[in-house]
Amino acid sequence: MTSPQRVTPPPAGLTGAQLLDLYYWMRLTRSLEERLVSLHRQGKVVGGLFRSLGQEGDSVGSAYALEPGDILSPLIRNLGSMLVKGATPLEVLRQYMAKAASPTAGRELNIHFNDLERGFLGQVSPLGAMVPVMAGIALYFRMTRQPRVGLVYVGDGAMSTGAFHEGINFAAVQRLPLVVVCENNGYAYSTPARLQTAAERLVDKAPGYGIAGVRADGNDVVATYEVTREAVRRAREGGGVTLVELMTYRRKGHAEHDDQRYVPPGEIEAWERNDPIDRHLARLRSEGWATEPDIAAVDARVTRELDEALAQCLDEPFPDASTALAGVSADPPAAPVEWYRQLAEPPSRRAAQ
Amino acid sequence: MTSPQRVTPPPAGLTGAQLLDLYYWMRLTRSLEERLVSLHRQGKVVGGLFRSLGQEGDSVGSAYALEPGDILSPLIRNLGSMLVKGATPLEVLRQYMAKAASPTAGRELNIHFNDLERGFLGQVSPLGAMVPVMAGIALYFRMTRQPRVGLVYVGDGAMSTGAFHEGINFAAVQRLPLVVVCENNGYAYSTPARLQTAAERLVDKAPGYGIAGVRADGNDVVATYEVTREAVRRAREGGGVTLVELMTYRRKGHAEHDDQRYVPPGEIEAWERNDPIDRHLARLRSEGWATEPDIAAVDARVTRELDEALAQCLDEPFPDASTALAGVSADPPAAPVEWYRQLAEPPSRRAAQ
Amino acid sequence: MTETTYLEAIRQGIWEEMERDDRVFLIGEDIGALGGPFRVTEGMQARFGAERVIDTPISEQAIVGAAAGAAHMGLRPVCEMQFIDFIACAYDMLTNYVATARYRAGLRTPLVVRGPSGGYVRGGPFHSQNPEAAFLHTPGLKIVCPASARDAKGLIKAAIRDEDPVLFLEHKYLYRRVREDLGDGEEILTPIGQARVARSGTDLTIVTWSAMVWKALEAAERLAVEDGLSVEVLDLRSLLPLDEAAIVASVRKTSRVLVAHEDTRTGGAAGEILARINELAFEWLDAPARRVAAHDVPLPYAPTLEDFVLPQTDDLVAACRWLARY
Amino acid sequence: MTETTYLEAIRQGIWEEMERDDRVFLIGEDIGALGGPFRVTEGMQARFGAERVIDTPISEQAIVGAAAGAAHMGLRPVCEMQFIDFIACAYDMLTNYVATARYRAGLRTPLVVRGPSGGYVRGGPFHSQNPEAAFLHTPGLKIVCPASARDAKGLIKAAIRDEDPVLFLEHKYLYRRVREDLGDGEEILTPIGQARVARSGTDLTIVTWSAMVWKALEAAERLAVEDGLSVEVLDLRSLLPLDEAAIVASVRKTSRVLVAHEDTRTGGAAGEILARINELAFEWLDAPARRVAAHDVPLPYAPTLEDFVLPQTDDLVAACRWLARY
Ligand SMILES: Cc1ncc(C[n+]2csc(CCOP(=O)(O)OP(=O)(O)O)c2C)c(N)n1
Ligand SMILES: Cc1ncc(C[n+]2csc(CCOP(=O)(O)OP(=O)(O)O)c2C)c(N)n1
Ligand SMILES: [Mg+2]
Ligand SMILES: [Mg+2]
Repeated sequence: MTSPQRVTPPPAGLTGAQLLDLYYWMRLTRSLEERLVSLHRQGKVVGGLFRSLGQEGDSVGSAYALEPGDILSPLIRNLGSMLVKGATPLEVLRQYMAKAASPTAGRELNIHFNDLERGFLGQVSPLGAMVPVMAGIALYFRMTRQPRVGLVYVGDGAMSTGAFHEGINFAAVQRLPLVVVCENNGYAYSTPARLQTAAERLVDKAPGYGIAGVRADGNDVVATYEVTREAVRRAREGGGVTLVELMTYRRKGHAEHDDQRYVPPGEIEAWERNDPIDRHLARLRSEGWATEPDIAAVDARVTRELDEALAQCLDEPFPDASTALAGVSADPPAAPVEWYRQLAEPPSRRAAQ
Repeated sequence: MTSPQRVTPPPAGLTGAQLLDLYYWMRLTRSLEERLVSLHRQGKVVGGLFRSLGQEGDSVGSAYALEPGDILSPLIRNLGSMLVKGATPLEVLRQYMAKAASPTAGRELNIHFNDLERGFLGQVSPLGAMVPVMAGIALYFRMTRQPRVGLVYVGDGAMSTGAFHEGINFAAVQRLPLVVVCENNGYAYSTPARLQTAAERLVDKAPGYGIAGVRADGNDVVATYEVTREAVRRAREGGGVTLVELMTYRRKGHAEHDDQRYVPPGEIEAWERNDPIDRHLARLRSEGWATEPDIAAVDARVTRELDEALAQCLDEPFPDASTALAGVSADPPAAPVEWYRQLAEPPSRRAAQ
Repeated sequence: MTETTYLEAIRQGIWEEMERDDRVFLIGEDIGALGGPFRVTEGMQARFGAERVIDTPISEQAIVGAAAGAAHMGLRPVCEMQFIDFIACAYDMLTNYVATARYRAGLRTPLVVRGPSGGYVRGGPFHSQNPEAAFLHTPGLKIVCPASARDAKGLIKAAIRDEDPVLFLEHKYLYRRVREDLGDGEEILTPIGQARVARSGTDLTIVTWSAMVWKALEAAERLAVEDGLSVEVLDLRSLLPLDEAAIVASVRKTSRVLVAHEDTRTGGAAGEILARINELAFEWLDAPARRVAAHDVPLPYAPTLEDFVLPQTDDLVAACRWLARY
Repeated sequence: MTETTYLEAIRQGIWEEMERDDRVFLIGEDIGALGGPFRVTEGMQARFGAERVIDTPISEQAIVGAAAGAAHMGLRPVCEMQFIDFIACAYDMLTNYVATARYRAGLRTPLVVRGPSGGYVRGGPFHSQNPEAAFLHTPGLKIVCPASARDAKGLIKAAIRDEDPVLFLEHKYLYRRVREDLGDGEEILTPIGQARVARSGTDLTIVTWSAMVWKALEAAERLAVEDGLSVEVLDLRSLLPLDEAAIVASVRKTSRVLVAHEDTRTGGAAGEILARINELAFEWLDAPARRVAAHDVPLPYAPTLEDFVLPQTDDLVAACRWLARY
């Protein structure tokens, strides 16, 4: 609780307000997940729940480096990135609880939703698929001469997929304005990084694609912001693709049900001492970039916002079954394809004669 | 036509006989393709014809580095590798002409055939697919504690496929006895290497997989042999995967019908002056490793062998239509699935009553 | 009056759409300087530039995935599979990502995946496939398979203008073998989802599509001459959506139906069509609906084998006679 | 007398085959220390070692491709897809490489690709799929889809011993919901390609497989009690090969047939089955064969939507009544 006289100038060209902002987004992310955990325990979350505990720094710091107009595509654990890009806790709560009012009207899970205006494109489950897709969005930016940038997250595991390879290679050849952020959190479900690749570092893949590569401490939100911003600048200026490897750690299981039996003892505890929020808070305080009242105000704001969001949607209904069939394609179904479920008499020849 | 007194000791631990042997395989490859060209002109080749003119050195040199018991999987242009591993001109001629007596009984094309005893596994058309498959063969070698090695060829184009990435990465993680030979011949069909990757050199992908990488002059059959042999040794001794990039050039079109409209003028001519057979012959002569009679004898042998093979199969029949349906699976078809083509009356209820 | 080949018709259709709508672009392997192995995109890179005619690495997932991303943003990509067989490499991308995008996430994804399909050309197992059945249980996708030069042009243009993803199956056997006068001036635009009566008849219906339409027409002609049979040939033109109404109308008229396709019989698209006929026209059937299709094997290379495995006009004639006799 | 779950039955089957044949090994994502997300391979790495229970990178093409290479050499790989939906990523490898290997090149490729399939578990569009129809036109492949714990054990063992590639579809809804006494001692081995009469009846036949068998049995029971109808339930157990003889025999007996599956209706496997019924039992049909299947949409996540889109027992009951009334 030291409130020092000396105030060192904020790093990375950030203002004090922005540094506090970073804290807000990380706190919002963590607190939102904590709400989801209790909803999950109460059986209100329809499907699985995926935590980013301890990874809020890399999500928030990297997404914070984007400008309005830029578009990112998250992984399951980039809740923080979605929030920074404008997705609301209300939307996220509704998605997890499959509410009628959710962005996908109850059709898709968790953060699998999108708003290209705000700048996020929710992923699909098959890993790696979003890399080619985001390359296509970057291609659109380039073809239409817009100074916009795409950012796509991949995990240490997803980098083993063919889709990742094809997508990043195509983007590299085309020198597209794309940033590929590898969240190296040590595990893919139960699989440790050493069973995912024999490479020293995931960023060592960059030269093989002829692109820039950089690695940073993903639990340092400012460092994450800094390297990502540099990659975003390069992309925007026509310098092509950068592979950004952010070192972090998945402190919770792959999903809520995962007991992490495969994690060596002590490993999680070690990383608890390297918590991105604690670290950022400590700096805010020690460097005098924020006062206790500032911080308390953020905490209060987060609590209030989540209380409001939850109150608003908790008792909302599931979508009505009658909404299940619409919107598979732009034009209405050609034939009355559903007669076979209804029990109308089938067309009768006798009748016809 | 100098026949010097001085004889320098043969390189790469090869004997003079082996150096002549390398010439034999390259010459056999080229002459066999020349026979295929005229057969193609006569309409005797049923499908397309793919040349390796100017690439005989990398195929022969790399395959020559393998031991009996090792298994390779070729690309469309690795005719030379197949021959070194024991595929016969007779088999190849029959394959191209779809003869009943061909190794696949007329079911598959060109060098898409295999003999795991002799040590070659013909590829399928979808590029990259053989990399995971050969990783599986290397996995078998390792699991059964056999000191055998797998070698798989990929083109500069095929390296862009997801299958390549997934296969080489899996092999690298498992440290399997696999050598991946990238034949960089400058083109994938009409696509130049610079549109295939932004990397300086394809071998730069090796660190990203945590494997050894080496690059050599593919038109120098001895250098090719040397680097491949080293990679094979590493694999056999448990050192894992090596990516070998062999620099060469595809002097003919992708297939016989390709007019190479996309090739810059002068490029082909430049590479004609870098012909692997001419270069090897010149060295054989200048270093005194082979005499004119030796060389003449090889040429005569090649001509004789091809004459014999062609004479034997030229007039052989296509497979009989009655052979078309057998062997889809080990056990015979469950139901008489072919009644619908025959015109027997269908089972009749009236009759049954 | 000049005749236009099926291939040239597709080329013209793409060209016209490129001219009228600068959101349209092409992406694929060797489609630029080469113009593709069959020259479908011949001259397009010279005319429209390398940014609208993009040569990619050998990466089908990247081609389809990047097209999807660009389509979300409002462009209209046309992807070429060098041979349609290789769409297998982008199966996940097309079925799971592209086809579901509108339903699950409200994303517009207007794109075309086109390429040469089909056999009778000694292409062997990996250059002869008819993949339609693999995509038939893919809500959100359209599957178009023209038989005539006119439809090839009218349907590729409609596919490019469609608001949803379209798998456009060109038959390589037809590329240079069928041609017709496409008139001049008036624009050809063929709505997707409407079958075409290629020959009308009263005794029997052959339901088919793509190259098989021509064999059906041959068979119908022979049956008319030799058996005095009046055979209707229905060219579906698209499988998704399936013109159920046209099928049912024809079957109710003739009461005898044969569904013919080039793909293997088991699991082929005829199954779905026979199911619909059974559901919607059961009482009209005077004989079991029959299928003529390829034998259940990968397509072999040798002419003797390929010709036996693939359905031929004789097979259609024989099956029709069987139905007529029934 | 202990009861064994469907999941435990599969686990036991794999375990027994691992014990009796050291050529058998497992390869997949997170199957080692974790034992897979559903614990099907629980304890196997501890028992058989990391060399026979291989955790791979997230690389479905590599899993299936490497399995194929090992199988050519005489090993017997069992691949796990973490969810069967992701077989889409190895579609090319399984259909073009693996399934064709014996026919085109005489290569033996005995391998199993297994994984959790199916819905009713709020898994959303990418963790609920039933992919059988996508593989139905794949000569050389077998598709097995057990409904009971006994069959799950007997069929996984038969699949591992089979000389050819088998796609083994486990239904995740059944994993812990169905259980039965598998006796002790006597080995359970179920031949692939033989359907099972799950309930015999005389008025009407329901042809189905996997989880839908249980709904069909519920429906049959209700129809017996409430309508006095005698409904036969035929559990196909495998789709490739398809037990045509059993289907035809039952249809000829009852003359009314319903084919029910969980996959979408259009392009679903029922089409092939209706086609065979029409070809082989047309004259025996006293009513059009009917299908009950999922609606033609990607499977949505919300319970209300999923329950509506997927076929329920009520749908089967209603369709049977319709058939009986006909
Ligand atoms: C193609 C594919 N294969 C398998 C899965 C199942 N799966 C879901 S998440 C996951 C692990 C992902 O690990 P990583 O990419 O490191 O991301 P993280 O969970 O660590 O953020 C796996 C294997 C999938 N979603 N897609
Ligand atoms: C997955 C896939 N996509 C496309 C093709 C079509 N195709 C056949 S050969 C070829 C070019 C291959 O180039 P490269 O890998 O460099 O081998 P090279 O012909 O130069 O020896 C292409 C695109 C294919 N066979 N497989
Ligand atoms: Mg991870
Ligand atoms: Mg090449």
